[in-house]
Amino acid sequence: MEQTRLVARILHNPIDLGEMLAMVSDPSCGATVLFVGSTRDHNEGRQVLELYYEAYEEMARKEMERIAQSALAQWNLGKIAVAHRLGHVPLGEASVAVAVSAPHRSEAFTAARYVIDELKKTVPIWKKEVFEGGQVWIGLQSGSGGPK
Amino acid sequence: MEQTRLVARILHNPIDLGEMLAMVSDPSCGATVLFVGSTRDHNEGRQVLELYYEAYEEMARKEMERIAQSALAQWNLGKIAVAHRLGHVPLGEASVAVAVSAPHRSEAFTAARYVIDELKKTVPIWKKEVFEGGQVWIGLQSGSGGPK
Amino acid sequence: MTVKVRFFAVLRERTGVSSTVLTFEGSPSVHEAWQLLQQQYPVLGPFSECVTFAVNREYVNQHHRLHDGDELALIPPVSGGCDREVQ
Amino acid sequence: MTVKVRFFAVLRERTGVSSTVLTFEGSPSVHEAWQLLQQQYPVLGPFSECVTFAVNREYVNQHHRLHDGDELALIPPVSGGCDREVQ
Repeated sequence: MEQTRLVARILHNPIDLGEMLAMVSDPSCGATVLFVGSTRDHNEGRQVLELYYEAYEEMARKEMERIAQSALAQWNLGKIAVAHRLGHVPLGEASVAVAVSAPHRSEAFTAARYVIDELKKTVPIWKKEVFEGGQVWIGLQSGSGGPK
Repeated sequence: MEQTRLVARILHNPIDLGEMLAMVSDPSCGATVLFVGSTRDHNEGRQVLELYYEAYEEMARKEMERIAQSALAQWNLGKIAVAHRLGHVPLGEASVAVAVSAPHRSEAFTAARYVIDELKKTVPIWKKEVFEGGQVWIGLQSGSGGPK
Repeated sequence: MTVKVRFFAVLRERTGVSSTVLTFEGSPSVHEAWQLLQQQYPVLGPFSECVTFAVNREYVNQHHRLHDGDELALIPPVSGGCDREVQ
Repeated sequence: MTVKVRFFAVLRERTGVSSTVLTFEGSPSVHEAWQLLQQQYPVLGPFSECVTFAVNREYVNQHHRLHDGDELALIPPVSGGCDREVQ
């Protein structure tokens, strides 16, 4: 059962990165890659005051599981843990994290990159940026550079 | 001064992964990638009983710094922290860790991968594997699959 | 037949509702449901270019046929999109 | 002139020393120092194929000239190598 090798979580409180690493720990795996996406104080040159994340929770969790399953099917991996935080996320804190363990580092890197890229493409989660003089809802994929 | 954006450490006690993440935290960086290499209970089909790491410490630290500098010069990054543990490392514990922060995840992944790959190629650190009936000194690059 | 509709993010804020129920004769397409929703909530109009749809938590296209008890979700762009133009 | 030599890992274990001092007339090459070391420690012989060298913490080749006070390090393979054959 692949299901026992993955954990996908939607959280309403801080992401515990130590717990993410512990969840993918595996005696047969010599490599672990953890990706952490955190809220930035600036986006498109404007000062961000507050950030909120909202999700279609039931579907988001299902999509996160689907992506992790797909990674487990494609590469020789140990375990995958993926978590996204919702609600108000203070600046500088983690909003999303992906942890992947594997016997070899190449697969751990490739799979972690795949999971976060897919997550930002298809998982129904949105971010509201509040800045001086306004607010905007943007998609996850534009998280690094703002909407195109 | 690039020097303030990197930390390279040789440790004789456990690597604190939370501290590694904290060291590269940067308000302008939305992405952090942490790689953790840990000791495995098997290598080349034999049960590993104990693992020791030894280094040419002064040169190893210098090489680690050189590699991190090279990454900072090649990509748009925030900070880099790299640590290697020496001496007896219990099975399943981290022997090496690389943390990289960047404004965008692509650079964070690429640079973390570069640092660990280069580290395993050139940094003078060796591993002694003790197994049932013998022991062998192997290089870091063979850490996942044993010597060729 | 009835279909539950869910609104998220910018669409939830603009319409002021997070869910509603639509009643139809027969088995309408997602496109037909979207036409009806635009009549009920004219603020949705500008989003026609960028909204996507999920039925029972799977992405579908506008030709997908709805059935009694389905949950239709209006998905504003996940990957950046037209929300900027309609700000 | 004198050169400090350092031994690590398998080379340290085989020779039983972690460092020694060599004395030369003139300015020998790394290769000449390695020849002398093999005379003093015959167990080093089988490592000729795979040992590399660092002088003052920089990798060098065997033609590199040593100077008074240099630190010569014998670097057994970092990337796997001939240690298996000489096990």
